[in-house]
Amino acid sequence: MKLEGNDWIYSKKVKEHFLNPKNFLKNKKEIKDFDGHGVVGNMKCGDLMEMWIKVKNDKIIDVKWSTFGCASAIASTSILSEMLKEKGGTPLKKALKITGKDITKRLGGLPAIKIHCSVLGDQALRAAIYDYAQKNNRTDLKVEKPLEEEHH
Amino acid sequence: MKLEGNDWIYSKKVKEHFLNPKNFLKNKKEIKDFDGHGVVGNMKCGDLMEMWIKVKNDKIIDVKWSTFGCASAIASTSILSEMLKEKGGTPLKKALKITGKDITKRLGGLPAIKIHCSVLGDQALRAAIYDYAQKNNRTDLKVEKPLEEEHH
Amino acid sequence: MKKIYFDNSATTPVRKEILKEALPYFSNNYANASSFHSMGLSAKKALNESRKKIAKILNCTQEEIIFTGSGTESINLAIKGIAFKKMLQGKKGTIITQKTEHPAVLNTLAWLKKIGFNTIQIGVNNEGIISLKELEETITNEQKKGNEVILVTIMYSNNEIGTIQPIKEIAQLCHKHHTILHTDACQATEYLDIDTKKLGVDLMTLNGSKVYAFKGTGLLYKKKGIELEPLLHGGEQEFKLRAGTENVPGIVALAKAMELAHKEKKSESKRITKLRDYFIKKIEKEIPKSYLNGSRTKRLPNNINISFEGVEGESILLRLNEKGILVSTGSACASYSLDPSHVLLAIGREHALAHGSIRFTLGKYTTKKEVDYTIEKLKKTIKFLREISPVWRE
Amino acid sequence: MKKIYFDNSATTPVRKEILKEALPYFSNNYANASSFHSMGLSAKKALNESRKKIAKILNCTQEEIIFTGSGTESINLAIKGIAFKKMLQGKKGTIITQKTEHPAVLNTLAWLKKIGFNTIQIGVNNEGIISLKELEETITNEQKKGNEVILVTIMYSNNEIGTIQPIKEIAQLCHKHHTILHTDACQATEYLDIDTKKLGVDLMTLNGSKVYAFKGTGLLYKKKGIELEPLLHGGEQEFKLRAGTENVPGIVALAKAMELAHKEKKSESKRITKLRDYFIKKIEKEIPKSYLNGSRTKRLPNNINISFEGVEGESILLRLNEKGILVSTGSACASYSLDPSHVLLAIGREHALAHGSIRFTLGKYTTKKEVDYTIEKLKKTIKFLREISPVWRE
Ligand SMILES: Cc1ncc(COP(=O)(O)O)c(C=O)c1O
Ligand SMILES: Cc1ncc(COP(=O)(O)O)c(C=O)c1O
Repeated sequence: MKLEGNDWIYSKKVKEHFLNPKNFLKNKKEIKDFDGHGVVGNMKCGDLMEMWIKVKNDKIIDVKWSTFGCASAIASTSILSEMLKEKGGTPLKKALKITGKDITKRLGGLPAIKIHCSVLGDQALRAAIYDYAQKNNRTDLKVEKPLEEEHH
Repeated sequence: MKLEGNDWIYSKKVKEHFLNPKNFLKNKKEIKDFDGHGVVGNMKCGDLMEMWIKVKNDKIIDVKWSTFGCASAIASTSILSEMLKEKGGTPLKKALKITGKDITKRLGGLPAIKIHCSVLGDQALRAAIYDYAQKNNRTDLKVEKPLEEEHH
Repeated sequence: MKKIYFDNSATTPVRKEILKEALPYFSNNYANASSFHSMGLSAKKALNESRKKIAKILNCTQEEIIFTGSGTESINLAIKGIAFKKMLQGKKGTIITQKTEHPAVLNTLAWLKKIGFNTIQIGVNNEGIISLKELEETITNEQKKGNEVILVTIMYSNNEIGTIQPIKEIAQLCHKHHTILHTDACQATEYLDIDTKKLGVDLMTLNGSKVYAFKGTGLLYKKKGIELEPLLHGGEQEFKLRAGTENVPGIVALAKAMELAHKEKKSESKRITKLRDYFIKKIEKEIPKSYLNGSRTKRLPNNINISFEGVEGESILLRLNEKGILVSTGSACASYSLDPSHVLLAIGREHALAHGSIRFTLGKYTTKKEVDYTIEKLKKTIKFLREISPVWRE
Repeated sequence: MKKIYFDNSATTPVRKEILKEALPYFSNNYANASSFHSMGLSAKKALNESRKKIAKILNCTQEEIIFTGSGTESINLAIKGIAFKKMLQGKKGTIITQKTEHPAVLNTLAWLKKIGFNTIQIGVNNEGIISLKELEETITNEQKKGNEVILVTIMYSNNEIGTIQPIKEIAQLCHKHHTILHTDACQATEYLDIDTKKLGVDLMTLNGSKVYAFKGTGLLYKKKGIELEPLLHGGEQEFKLRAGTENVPGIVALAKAMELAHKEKKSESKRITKLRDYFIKKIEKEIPKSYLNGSRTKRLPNNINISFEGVEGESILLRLNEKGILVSTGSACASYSLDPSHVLLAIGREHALAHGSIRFTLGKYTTKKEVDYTIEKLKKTIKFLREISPVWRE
């Protein structure tokens, strides 16, 4: 009964972020400090994500999130928030280019059946940027309106 | 791995007679001393029995046999020969009444699937008595002619 | 880290006494039970004695027991055995079941539907129990339409939520309407009465992997007079109903397991029920918005299935796993599929709660200390996950 | 008394190294391989690693291996899997086999015949080998009649007489005529090349009980692209082709067994072949009118099947048994049925000799000393039984 390496279905990175998620919203009162807000997923599918972004000089400088979902959903939102905040923040245009694939890669991969979960992170981000763009009349950002009921 | 009792498919009695059969024909020359001869079974079915009887004063006083067949076939012929010879021999009329059941009983029973074998013994005996009756014009014995090809 | 195993309904460890009983048949007394030499006969004897022991427990004859390779196989044999028999007579017919059955039943029926049988699933109430009235109406409706009801298959107790069906009454009802009842008793063997005469069932499936015996073993009880087509054709083993070299060690282990279960049933059921009720009470007290799934009374002694509002099952499972606590969930995320438990949906749980369910199945080796430790860790886990959840509003 | 086991083709003892490898999965690492917690994942890992090992040996991908519960089940899955697939498309068709197959093949085909498939058995020569020409004619004849040949199933090597069929050539022939080949390789695993690419087979059955692994285990190799209906419906295990809780210890044991067999194949085959040829030569020299059944060259290294004129097999078997020598026979008397071996009849043996056959199947633990002792006892046994036989005339 040799258990080589870890006996997790997920990568070490996923495990790390799932067990110690970063940047999640601890206090509902913090919301008012943020400039954009997105929600994707639904309870029927078992995944729901909310994301808040703070923008300064066209750069995302802070991120908070809440997630209902499995370990990979939680870890992928957590690592996305870290990605966005590193090196002093992420320009909005660059943030819009982040894909599910990028997140998955940063996580060190995901089991095939779980790939769909990581896709929610970039969608929540896009929804938050859309919200920011709407509020600030930033049609130049060319971000699409998120779908109401997001099935995956 | 407790093996209670013996690990044979057959009774102790069958085992005994099979391993140490009694009264089989050792020497073909002996045949001439006998008064009746019967053969039943066939090679297709895997059982063939030959029996010789010596008759004196309407009594079978000696028996010899040869058998090709499984353990129960050998044991049943052997025990039948013993049955016939005990107490100084068996009157012909009494011998004709011996059934497969009697033999099986004396053997301490047989596995269900094997019962058919023991039936050959009494048939071989009947064939030998028929032969004796034919040779000695003993129609009073009322023994039927054995079937040519005995399938069972 | 020592593991706390709360997944006994998924499978049980092999009990030492059971392994010990079977071990000589691996490498010492290993012959084929169909061989005629002494070692073969000794294997046959072990087989026959196992069958005799089990027959006594099931209160049936030895010829009514068919050893198979799993619960799934027994179920497939029972259902397809009846269906193929009809098919060979040039008939088909209706098979009735209910919504919370194990996939082995549901998918077997789905397949029979593809080849032309009529299949009906009746629903359950919010405890997971079928309505006898609905079952009766379903049977008689079919019969009125001229459709022969060739089989009713209703599980004895559910593997996810532990709900116990009124099998005795169901059997009586089936017989009243001249139809046959198969019951899947895989989860019942350890704790419930499996006397086939008392239950009145015609076919009953059991397996070894849930009763501290071996994986890959099972049996089908088949009442005398019920006729089945074999599923595995070949040699003449198992009264010509199930071909293949007999798995003597597996069968010896199954017999020993059933014997032990039988002997300890009363005391173990009592002990485990008490522990279960303590566990449920504690959770409900310590963790707000936790909802027990299934019935409070018609429930397997060892089953706790509970949904936590605002959190997802796989997350709970994996965080408990980090604390050495092994559980199962009805969440889609932990099923290698994408749908939440069909059982939880059948009892009317909304998707959110179905996704947030955890099953603790207690066993022989469960202690109160383990339960206490688990409650403590569970409390913290739920609290944390609710903190990061967008749907939890205190 | 120490037993001399010459019944390795009926089943083998579990080898110590193999039991050791599997033992931790009984009571320590015992979880259900579909469970999501760490113990479940570790079971899954053991499963996957076993599959990987076997895939390497069979020279195939992991997805091409379906674990089952026996050789019989694999055979039923292969044949009925193909047949039911056709049936669901509203078609039937012809399945071709040959006369010396194991009952698992013959009785599966007999059953499919009952439900409307066309089945054909071609004959064999007196060595037990089929004629490629006859097979080709049979296929093309069917095709000319407009009957689709949906499957050819020919065993790799025979369990009674050890005859090896030219599987590679048979596979080529089947593919030339666009039909599929299944081969029953249960007896071949230990000694012959089972590289699926080299053989070119589409489906191949193996089992554990003949290779020093566990009874109740087996696998089916299924080439990518070949489509089967499952036989056991239920959970989603084994790529949705074979439902039921995975028998992890059994699978681990099977993988270890195949690994050992693979490693030792060359040396063991050589050793056993030598012993076999010595055994045969000795018998033929010491016992007059003894006739080897099967082929002298196209023969499994471990198989000796020989008929003794004038004596019946069960009698030989039981008298050898008394000397601690365990063998098998093609005699009707030792088969729980009443017909002599269909294999011996198929190679043209008359009934008398078919009834008088004894099979010695050598194995891993067979020694020359055992062979010598056996020959001595065999000689005496035959002599004695011939003395009491009415058909023996010296
Ligand atoms: C209720 C029920 N039925 C059937 C089965 C199938 O049994 P097995 O996995 O032995 O095939 C199980 C367990 O998996 C079960 O819990
Ligand atoms: C050639 C052959 N095929 C199939 C089988 C059936 O295998 P099992 O007994 O594992 O079902 C056997 C052994 O019994 C065999 O020798």
